[in-house]
Amino acid sequence: MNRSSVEIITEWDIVAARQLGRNEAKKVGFGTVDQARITTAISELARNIYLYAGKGKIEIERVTDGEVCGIKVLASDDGPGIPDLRKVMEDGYSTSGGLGAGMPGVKRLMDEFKVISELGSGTTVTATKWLH
Amino acid sequence: MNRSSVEIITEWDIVAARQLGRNEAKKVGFGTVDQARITTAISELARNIYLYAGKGKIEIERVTDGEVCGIKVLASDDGPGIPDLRKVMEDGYSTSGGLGAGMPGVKRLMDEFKVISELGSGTTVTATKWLH
Amino acid sequence: MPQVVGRQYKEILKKYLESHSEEDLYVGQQFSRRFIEKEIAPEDVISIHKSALLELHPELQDEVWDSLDFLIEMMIHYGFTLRERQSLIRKQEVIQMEMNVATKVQNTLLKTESPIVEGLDVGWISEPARQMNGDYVHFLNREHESSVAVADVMGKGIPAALCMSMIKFGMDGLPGENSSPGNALSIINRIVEKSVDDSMFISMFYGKYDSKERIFSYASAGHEPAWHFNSDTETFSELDAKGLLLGVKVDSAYEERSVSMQQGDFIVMMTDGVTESRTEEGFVEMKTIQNLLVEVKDKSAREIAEYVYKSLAEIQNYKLSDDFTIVIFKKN
Amino acid sequence: MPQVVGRQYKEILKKYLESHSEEDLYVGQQFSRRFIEKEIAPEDVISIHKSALLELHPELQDEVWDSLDFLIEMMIHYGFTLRERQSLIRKQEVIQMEMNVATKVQNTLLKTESPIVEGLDVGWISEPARQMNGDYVHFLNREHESSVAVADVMGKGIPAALCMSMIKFGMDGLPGENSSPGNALSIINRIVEKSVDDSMFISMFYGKYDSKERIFSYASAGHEPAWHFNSDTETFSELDAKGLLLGVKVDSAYEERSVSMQQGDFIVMMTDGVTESRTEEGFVEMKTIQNLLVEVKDKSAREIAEYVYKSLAEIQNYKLSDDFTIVIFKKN
Ligand SMILES: [Mn+2]
Ligand SMILES: [Mn+2]
Ligand SMILES: [Mn+2]
Ligand SMILES: [Mn+2]
Repeated sequence: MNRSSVEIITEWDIVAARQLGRNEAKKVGFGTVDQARITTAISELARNIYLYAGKGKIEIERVTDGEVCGIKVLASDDGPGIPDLRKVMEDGYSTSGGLGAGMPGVKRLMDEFKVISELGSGTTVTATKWLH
Repeated sequence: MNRSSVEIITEWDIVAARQLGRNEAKKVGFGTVDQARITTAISELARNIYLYAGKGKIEIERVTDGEVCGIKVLASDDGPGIPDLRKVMEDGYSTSGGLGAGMPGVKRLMDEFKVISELGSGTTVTATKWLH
Repeated sequence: MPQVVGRQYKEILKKYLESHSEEDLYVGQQFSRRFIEKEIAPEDVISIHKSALLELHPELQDEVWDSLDFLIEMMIHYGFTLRERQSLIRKQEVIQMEMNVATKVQNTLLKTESPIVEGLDVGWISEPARQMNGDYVHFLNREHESSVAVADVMGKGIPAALCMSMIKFGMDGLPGENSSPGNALSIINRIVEKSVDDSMFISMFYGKYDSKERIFSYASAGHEPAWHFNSDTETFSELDAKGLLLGVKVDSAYEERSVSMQQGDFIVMMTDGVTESRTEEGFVEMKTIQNLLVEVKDKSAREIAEYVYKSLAEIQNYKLSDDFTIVIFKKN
Repeated sequence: MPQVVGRQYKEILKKYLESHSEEDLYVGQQFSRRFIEKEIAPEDVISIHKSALLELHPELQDEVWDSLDFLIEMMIHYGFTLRERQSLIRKQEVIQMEMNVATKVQNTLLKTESPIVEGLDVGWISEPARQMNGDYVHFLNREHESSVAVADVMGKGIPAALCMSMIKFGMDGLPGENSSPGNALSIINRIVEKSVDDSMFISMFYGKYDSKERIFSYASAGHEPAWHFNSDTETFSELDAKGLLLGVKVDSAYEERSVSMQQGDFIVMMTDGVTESRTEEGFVEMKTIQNLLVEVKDKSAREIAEYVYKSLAEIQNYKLSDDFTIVIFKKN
């Protein structure tokens, strides 16, 4: 199986999503530190869903690009959306507000990062890390 | 003895100053982390002397303020002085330039900090840490 | 360091060492985040870790404790970077507040009013992509003549804002006899060259409508060409004139050209934020923009400008990638 | 992570575990500083540490390795703060560059020239404490009248700079019939009030010398009083007038007062950077400054201004704590 997912409804689902991510990262061949980074990124995304969207989904996919393997994380929800994406992605803001490392943190933990958000209809984050 | 000092001429003297500072800090009763912080501050000051002033002196004094004990570090040299103190004390500058944590670092590691510098006649730094 | 932090840490570590569960790691990380909020340095974390481990497993060899002491030493400089980050964040917050005030001042400062000249209908819109607008429009009215400068300051932020005040000074100080577009650009160029860093350039289109002669004359300092809409043929022709960007060379000369306007004709002056409107599929084609203009050619100048803005903003999902400015001079 | 880093780390750790020497800790810290320059995160450091210890002491219990894994997990968020710091430093560098350009633009923009009026000798100096000057002097010449505004913008930085452009606009736009100091301040107050944030205030002294009547009239918007030096009695009297800071209330009224000037008399207008000059012993007394003025009372206005500045800068060890501005109107 190339793709697996966890529904995020309760805080325990965050732990399940982390566990799934760590297992997959280990299978792909990531070292301890990168396993921890990927797991933390998933944890942040899942926590954002749990705290601000109420419910959503974390999907994890093993990907390849030519000879390079990697892991792709998809976080999606039908929550309220992010009003000012530019501000949320700016350094210093999201963290100082107590929202946690949030989006800029996830972006830094992974290699590729994309967020699409529409007010009233939800947010989708895609983040990929490659095995260097 | 309340006050001891180390002349800074070679890089080995930096190590001697560190050792003196750590011993004194231990005697005063600082914990491992604070011992390391005081030692690092001394190390930075001594290194600045070694790198930029050529020679100078590190003095270490046990101090008290009422019931509170502490340790006071004095770094002095007859070097060229610091042309723009304000800039040197600003965050982000001194570190990015490769000069190391430098002055703002020392200031943060200690509780009290004062620097006097005159172009052509040298620099004196006084930094104190109290046992909380 | 409150003792309670150490006790909690020990509990979490103990559970993890027994069960190796993901849940303990999650709890641990949440806990570490609060450490950061409380400005607990990484060297403190190692020290807390050491104390916890010492209580849980006092039987471990000396190498363990010594190696942790070494690790504390290695972390001291990291601790400094953490505190530096806090201070940089505070500084950034101050600058953000300053920028908010500056934006408000700038808006008042650069207020300009559409000219009222016989037979000419003027409409315009200028929308910033970010907080401060790097495009600038300034009108000047003199008897039967109505002039406009449309500028794009390369580089954004604070110097751009000050630069615009300078352009406004320059224009307000233009002597009447030098009000021809070419001369105006030469004079403004000299002011800009003198006062601005070499790394900062301004492109400017200067247009003047003479209501007696019904002639639109213009000059350009490396700016986007304007378009002349001919109401007879319903076609557009480009209005471009030779001239370097402002601020490059002190004695730049600016070619001046002119075109006569018939009823229903209009001139479209703009910045590259209009012509380089970008969607996910790439740039919006010039033809698309001209088609929009034709659709509303019989409306007022203001309605034309607003229609183009709204249409192009919608195509771009209301996320402008550059400041957007369009000025319409319509002969009626 | 280059393997060589891990090998070097292992060597240093090995030596430390054998000798516990301060030298190894010094070498280790120098090494950790290079880690930071290379943006090696703290979680990487723990991982390097674990690998090194594992090679040196593979016999250690499982609890050691597990506890280090836990520590890696605890450090991930710290790693993020390190990278964030890098990005904040880069941002700050950009802003510094912007400020440099902005200062240059501002200096050109706010250039003002001493008035030439019969029987009046004018001298002045304005020195910023930091990069951008928050004090502002602007002269205005009209036939036989010569006016000056001396202002101190509370709050510094970008909005202050823009604010001054605004004052300059305001003054250049003053209609001739309203050029009395009280009216001038009312008009400028209205402009400021309209465009500036509530948190930003400007104090201003407005003085006008009428060479026909030989009268100096003045008004003040919460500014430092000026001094009138009487050459007969060699004494100073304070020139103060009632009025709120600019920007507080839209319809503030400004009291206007006047004094007649005899030959050798001079008026000293200044900002609080002069009167609140600070040394290690405390503020410089007013009397001290007035004595300085008397010492050079027979010199030109420019020499008087420069003498006061140099003397007070010296007392303060050339470290101004506030922007310093002094303007002398001398009757000759
Ligand atoms: Mn621009
Ligand atoms: Mn543009
Ligand atoms: Mn001020
Ligand atoms: Mn002041």
